[in-house]
Amino acid sequence: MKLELSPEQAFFAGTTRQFLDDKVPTSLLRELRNDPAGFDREFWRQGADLGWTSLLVTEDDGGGSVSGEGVCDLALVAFEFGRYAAPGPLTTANVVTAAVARSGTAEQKAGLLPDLMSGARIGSWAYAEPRPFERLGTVSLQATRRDGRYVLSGHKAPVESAVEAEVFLVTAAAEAGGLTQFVIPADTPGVSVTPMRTLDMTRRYGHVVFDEAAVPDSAVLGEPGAAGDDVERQLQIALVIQLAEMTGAMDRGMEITTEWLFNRYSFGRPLASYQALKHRFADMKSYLEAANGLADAAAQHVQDESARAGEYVSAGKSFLGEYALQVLHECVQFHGGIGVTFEHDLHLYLRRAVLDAQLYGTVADHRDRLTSILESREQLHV
Amino acid sequence: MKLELSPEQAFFAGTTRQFLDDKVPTSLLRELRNDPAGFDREFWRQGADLGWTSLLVTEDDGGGSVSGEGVCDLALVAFEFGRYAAPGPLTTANVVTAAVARSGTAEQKAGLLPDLMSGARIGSWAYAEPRPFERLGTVSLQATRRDGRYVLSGHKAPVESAVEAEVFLVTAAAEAGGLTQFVIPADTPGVSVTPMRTLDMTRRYGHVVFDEAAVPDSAVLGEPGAAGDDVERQLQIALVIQLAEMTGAMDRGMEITTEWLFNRYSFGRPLASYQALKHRFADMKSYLEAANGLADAAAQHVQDESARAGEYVSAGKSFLGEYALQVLHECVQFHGGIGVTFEHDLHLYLRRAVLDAQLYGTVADHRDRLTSILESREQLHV
Amino acid sequence: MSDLAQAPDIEDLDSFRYRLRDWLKENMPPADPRRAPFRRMSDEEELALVAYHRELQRRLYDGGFAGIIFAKEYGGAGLTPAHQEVLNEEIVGYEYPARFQVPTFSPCASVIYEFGTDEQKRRHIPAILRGEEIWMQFLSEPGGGSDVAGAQTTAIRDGDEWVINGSKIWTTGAWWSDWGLCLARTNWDVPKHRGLSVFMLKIHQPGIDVHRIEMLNGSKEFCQEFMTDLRIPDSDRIGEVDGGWTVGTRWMYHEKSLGISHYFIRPVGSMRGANLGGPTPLGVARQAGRLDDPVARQLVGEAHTLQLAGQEATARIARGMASRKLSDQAAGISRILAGVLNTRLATINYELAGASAVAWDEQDQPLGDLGVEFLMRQARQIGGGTVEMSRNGVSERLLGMPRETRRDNDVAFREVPRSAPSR
Amino acid sequence: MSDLAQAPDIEDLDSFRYRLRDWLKENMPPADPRRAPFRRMSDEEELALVAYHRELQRRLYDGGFAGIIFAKEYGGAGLTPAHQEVLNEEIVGYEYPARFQVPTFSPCASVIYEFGTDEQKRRHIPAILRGEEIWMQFLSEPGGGSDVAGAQTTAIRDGDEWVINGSKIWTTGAWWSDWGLCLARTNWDVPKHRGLSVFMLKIHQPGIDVHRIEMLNGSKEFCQEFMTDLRIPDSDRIGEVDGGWTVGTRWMYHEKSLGISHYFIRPVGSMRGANLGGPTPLGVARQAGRLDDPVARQLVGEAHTLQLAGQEATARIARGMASRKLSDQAAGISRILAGVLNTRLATINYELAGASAVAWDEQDQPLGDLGVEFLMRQARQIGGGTVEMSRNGVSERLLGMPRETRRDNDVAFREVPRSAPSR
Repeated sequence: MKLELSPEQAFFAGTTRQFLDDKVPTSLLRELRNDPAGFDREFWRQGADLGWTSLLVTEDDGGGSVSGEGVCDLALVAFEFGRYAAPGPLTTANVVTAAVARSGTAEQKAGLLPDLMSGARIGSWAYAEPRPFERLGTVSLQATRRDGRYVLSGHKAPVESAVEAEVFLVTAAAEAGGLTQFVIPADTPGVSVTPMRTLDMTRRYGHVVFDEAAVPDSAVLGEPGAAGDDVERQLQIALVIQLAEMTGAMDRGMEITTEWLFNRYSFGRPLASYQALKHRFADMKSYLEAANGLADAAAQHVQDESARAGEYVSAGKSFLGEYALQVLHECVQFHGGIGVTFEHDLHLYLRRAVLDAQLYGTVADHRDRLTSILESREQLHV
Repeated sequence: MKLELSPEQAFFAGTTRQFLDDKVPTSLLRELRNDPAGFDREFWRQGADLGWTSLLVTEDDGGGSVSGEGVCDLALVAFEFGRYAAPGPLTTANVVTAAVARSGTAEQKAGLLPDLMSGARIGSWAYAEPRPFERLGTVSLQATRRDGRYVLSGHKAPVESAVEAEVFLVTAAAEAGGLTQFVIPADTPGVSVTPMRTLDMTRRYGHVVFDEAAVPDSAVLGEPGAAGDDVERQLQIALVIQLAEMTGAMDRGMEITTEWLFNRYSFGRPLASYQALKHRFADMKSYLEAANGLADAAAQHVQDESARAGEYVSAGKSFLGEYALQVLHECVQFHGGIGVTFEHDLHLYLRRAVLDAQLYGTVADHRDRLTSILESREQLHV
Repeated sequence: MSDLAQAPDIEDLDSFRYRLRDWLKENMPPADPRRAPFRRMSDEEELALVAYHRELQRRLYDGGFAGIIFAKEYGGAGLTPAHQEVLNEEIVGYEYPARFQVPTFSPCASVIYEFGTDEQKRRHIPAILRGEEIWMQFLSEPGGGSDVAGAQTTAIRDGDEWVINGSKIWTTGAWWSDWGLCLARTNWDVPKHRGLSVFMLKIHQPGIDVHRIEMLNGSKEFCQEFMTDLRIPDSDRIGEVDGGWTVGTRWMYHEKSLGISHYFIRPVGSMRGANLGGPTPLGVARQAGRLDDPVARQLVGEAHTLQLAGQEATARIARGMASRKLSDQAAGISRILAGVLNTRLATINYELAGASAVAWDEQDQPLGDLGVEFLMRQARQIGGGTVEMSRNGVSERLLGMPRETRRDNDVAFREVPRSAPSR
Repeated sequence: MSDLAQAPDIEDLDSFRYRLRDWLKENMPPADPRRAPFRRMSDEEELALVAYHRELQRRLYDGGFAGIIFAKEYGGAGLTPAHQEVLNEEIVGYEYPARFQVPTFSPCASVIYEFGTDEQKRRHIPAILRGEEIWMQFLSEPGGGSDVAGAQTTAIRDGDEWVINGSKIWTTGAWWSDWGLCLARTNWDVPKHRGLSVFMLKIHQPGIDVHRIEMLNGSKEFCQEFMTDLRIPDSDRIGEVDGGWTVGTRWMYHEKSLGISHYFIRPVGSMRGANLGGPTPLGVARQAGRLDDPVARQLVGEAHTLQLAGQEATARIARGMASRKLSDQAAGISRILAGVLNTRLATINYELAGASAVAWDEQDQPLGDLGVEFLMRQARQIGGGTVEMSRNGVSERLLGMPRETRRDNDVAFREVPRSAPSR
């Protein structure tokens, strides 16, 4: 998280922190593990009231950021989500809301934004696809034109909160190439959801099958066949949230472990006095600072819609997907046996970081993507 | 190196060690860096007298092992070569000698083995090829049948001691598929050698161009088009030598560093008393033991021509190519600035290990090859 | 000891081998290849398995093949380590009572065998060999970490009895076990190693509350025991009063030497560190549909490399220790490698599984399991003594580097700082 | 201090910026893009470059832009850190005297500026600002490792002079430099930090022998100096006799704070850890013909990740230190990351280069260079203070963990163990 926040941002982050502190103690997270939704709708609506779902929507459309930089503000919320391993579809809901706000028609905005921002309805992005189309950016779900409507056929998984969601933003391959996106009700005939299993305590995912699901033209979001830029933007927003969340999870894990190292004695000395642990902890602290630096820089580039936004989110994912997990595993190691029990809190943050690491592109996906980005940039400069 | 040697093996290894101790002090290695051959022929002949080049040849053919297990005996020599970063074409000379002994006609054996074993002539294996054919196992050099002879066209690099060698063992692609090998004089018309640069102090490499070099049928080693098994065997022997040599280099690096850690004081305490270093050193010691275990097991499997020989040499290379370098770099780190000076000995062993790591297949090559081996073994068992 | 194999009154190895081979064929069921070593079981399945293994142990006993190196007077076979090696070879391919070789036979039975009185040995060793007594180590304590000699569980003498209060943790399956070997503090006014004693205690009795610990992967194999005014007779004390660390030192030796011990059945090829017991990385890559992905192939090759490295290192160290070329402290190397390499293997499996490691369809449960095992990966560097303790041991005791400063050696245990001063 | 920028007698930043911008355009040559920061040079090339940079420094001085925050009475511009930041921004794209910003301006000139007498400052600061004096740190000693306060170079008082004997090492380019700032022991009978003094000495004079050290990659940038009965006047002592560690503490501070210092020119984007200064991993992959190899693409992506991570971490820490949100000790984090990440980058380049990293045709020299740099990779974790010292600093001074036991604090330096007892 940024070292310097404006007073408004500090207040906003503090409010979210206080709210999460009150509403989602770790004992509740443990209870929620068997909850089908993983979060309480009223909790989500209250979070929405704090602004969690309207930061990327302009004031004209009924939203509003705290600092004038909604993506950076959202990253503050995501950081706290990581620190609390908080429930709720922060990522996917914001992606859908931002997408509608960015490319929706006046009618779409009017019909969707109020409910999405208030939390009355939850939108989820149906983007990733199951094997063999699991590599980042692969879209095989087909949108075929038939009888004046679009017919959607294919699979999307994992889709966050797919069972809970009332609205899906579907990214599909257009017949003539390119991508087309649709915003559709989750109960559209031909669309069915099977819950998946997950290692997170509170996030839930579903496998959504589109079996010749027919949708009207009014469901198209943006230009048919030309949604590539929108999809990239959505991906960047999702990644900014992931990066901040993983950084928050690291931060909290380090905090718990710092306390442990100082208070815990072995052979009459605090663990914090053992040089082997001190040195490893110094490295962990260094990685945490790098994570903060990268996550903040990525948020800023995405906020600015800079030419390097795609590069930064991928570098961030490539870094955090490796180092956040390494640092959190080290935190576990420093705790010994107690660190791998269900009763201890550490795994809550580890789960969240591991979850984020594998979704919206794995580390390997993003390293390959980074190389492509570098190649295309070089071609520009030649 | 094996923990238990027979008295004969112990004596043999001791003789080689004493010889290297006398003949190749590190001061000499430094002088040899500008020597075009990198080693002295007389030194090599004396080493040959100790048995370095005849261990893989049967007594009937004038050779002889120490223990009845020539590959294991050779690994003992290679281990000492690593410990002394010794000069001389141990790998390539043994590969050629063993290949001729294994598949040569009576005439080829009679014509070549005595000189190869005595060191009077040096044989080198022209196997690896330069980009874009650098991946392990790629053979693009063509052997074409023309006018009752074979015509060789293509590139081989790096070829060890290519300038010094009097004899080349050339691995070529046969016209009808498969591999054909040739043993030819280095001065065969159409064969030219350009010296390459290298980071080792004493090993030298050359780029050998075969420009329609015509060779007689009598130069064919083994069955034309059916040399695949011979080539695999040669590769395995080369790798056994590399593994033992890298293990020896690690062993010596650790030895130097152990002494340093005990004798060197910082803030009034020996470096060996700092837990951060102790822990890293314990890991290094563990990797050294694993390296010894893998290198020995690989030698035994190759000695036994076991079905798992290919698997073991590749696993050994995949392990040592990563961990030998990591351990030696840690040795450097523990030394601080002095460890990266030319004057210090550590880099001599590091150079040797780094050289071995990249030749006869990189770590990446061998990991891929291991996967193929596992796949084909699984198919056998299904 | 191996000379004994040549002694006239001891059966020669070949004869033993053939007799055993025939007996196994007749009496022991072939190994079930579907039985994954670390498969998650329901409580009912686990209890059934334990009962089955008690029965297998009883068969071995009845056949004269239980406790190969234990003396005949205590129900053993009275043979040599070499005979145990033969059994370890011949039993490959058969079911055997794997569930309680460790810690029942070692460290527990071996400690009783070394330090117990004749009466104590007659009471427990034959019962153990018949499969009637399954033992646990009451050793680690909550808050004790790696410092087992810092036990705070306290035993106070009351006539012919001892009254024990305290808590032990990380006992595997105490809920279905019978007896515990317990290290307790009998004197707080002397330095820590000089105030300990060792006791044998029945686990299921008033005064002991057994609590099952849930691990983050859902496993409940470990237990914690709370002892409250537990009374046991002085006749269940092993070794001298306050001399428990003499026992404890050997106890620790047995625990670290499981890889070369002859007190129990260790089928050839089953050594610690040899493999994860889970799916092969090649199998994972196939299930994840990534066998054609060069990046995945690198991971598969690396994983196989590490498996062979762990296996060959462990074998080398076991050979070296057995032949005395390596000191017993070399066991720490195997432990470090098992921890470090298996941690990396768990990571590779997680990477191969991709998104299915974190959110999966029902039919991809094996990939999802890999995600959960990744969460648990550090258990490989914690369980059975942390790698950090092994790194201390290897650097200090094997390589002779100066020992860490300890603040607990020369003061009464009562005075040793045990947590941060309250602020 | 930044308030000064508003003071009436100090030029405002915008005015300064435009005046500087115009002046640079007129007077300084544009940066040569082919000039790789770490390119190997012949001695002749190096001497020519140093002469060129002395000339560039003189131009800055003549233009009134040398020593921005040094007082006017010592030849400086008498401006503020904010003005230096402006210069750091505006000078991007121009040649500048990069060769001796560090250590001449900091730590050397900044130490002289803080601790020198008026006379000492008048003698050296203007000469430094004119490019006439290039300074080196005579700090590290052979055998001294990370413990600079353990200096054994000895200065003995002889009337108005000091007689210096000993050896210093790791001075960059002492063979073409003019002066050295030297930490020496003036008292062996007090604890180590209380018997040091600091001296200024001309490098090229009788009594000093400068020896160039060959690194394993062939570089001879570092030197070692042997001082034998070197006599210097007491007027060249900086700070109190035996009070050298007071000076030394600030000296170390300046050395660790190079990333945020305003004593010298640090063009924006040139921060330590930002990049290797060598070929990009993408370029290496292309030269090695491996851009289509998915395994190589992973390495390229990883390398770029680490470069950005180092860059953003360094920038964050510099911002945090400048705004006092982070303590000065956070500089250790940048140093750890620069070491660890650059080591990995060197490894990636080596892996991308494949066999050509170890045996190469002449036209593949760039790939061969990567092999040699791989041999040198630990230099990134050693030079400028080892990462181990930074890990101590970060854990102890930034995070407040207990300090390592030292055996040299409370005894006469003479009594401190300096090597293993002879056997």
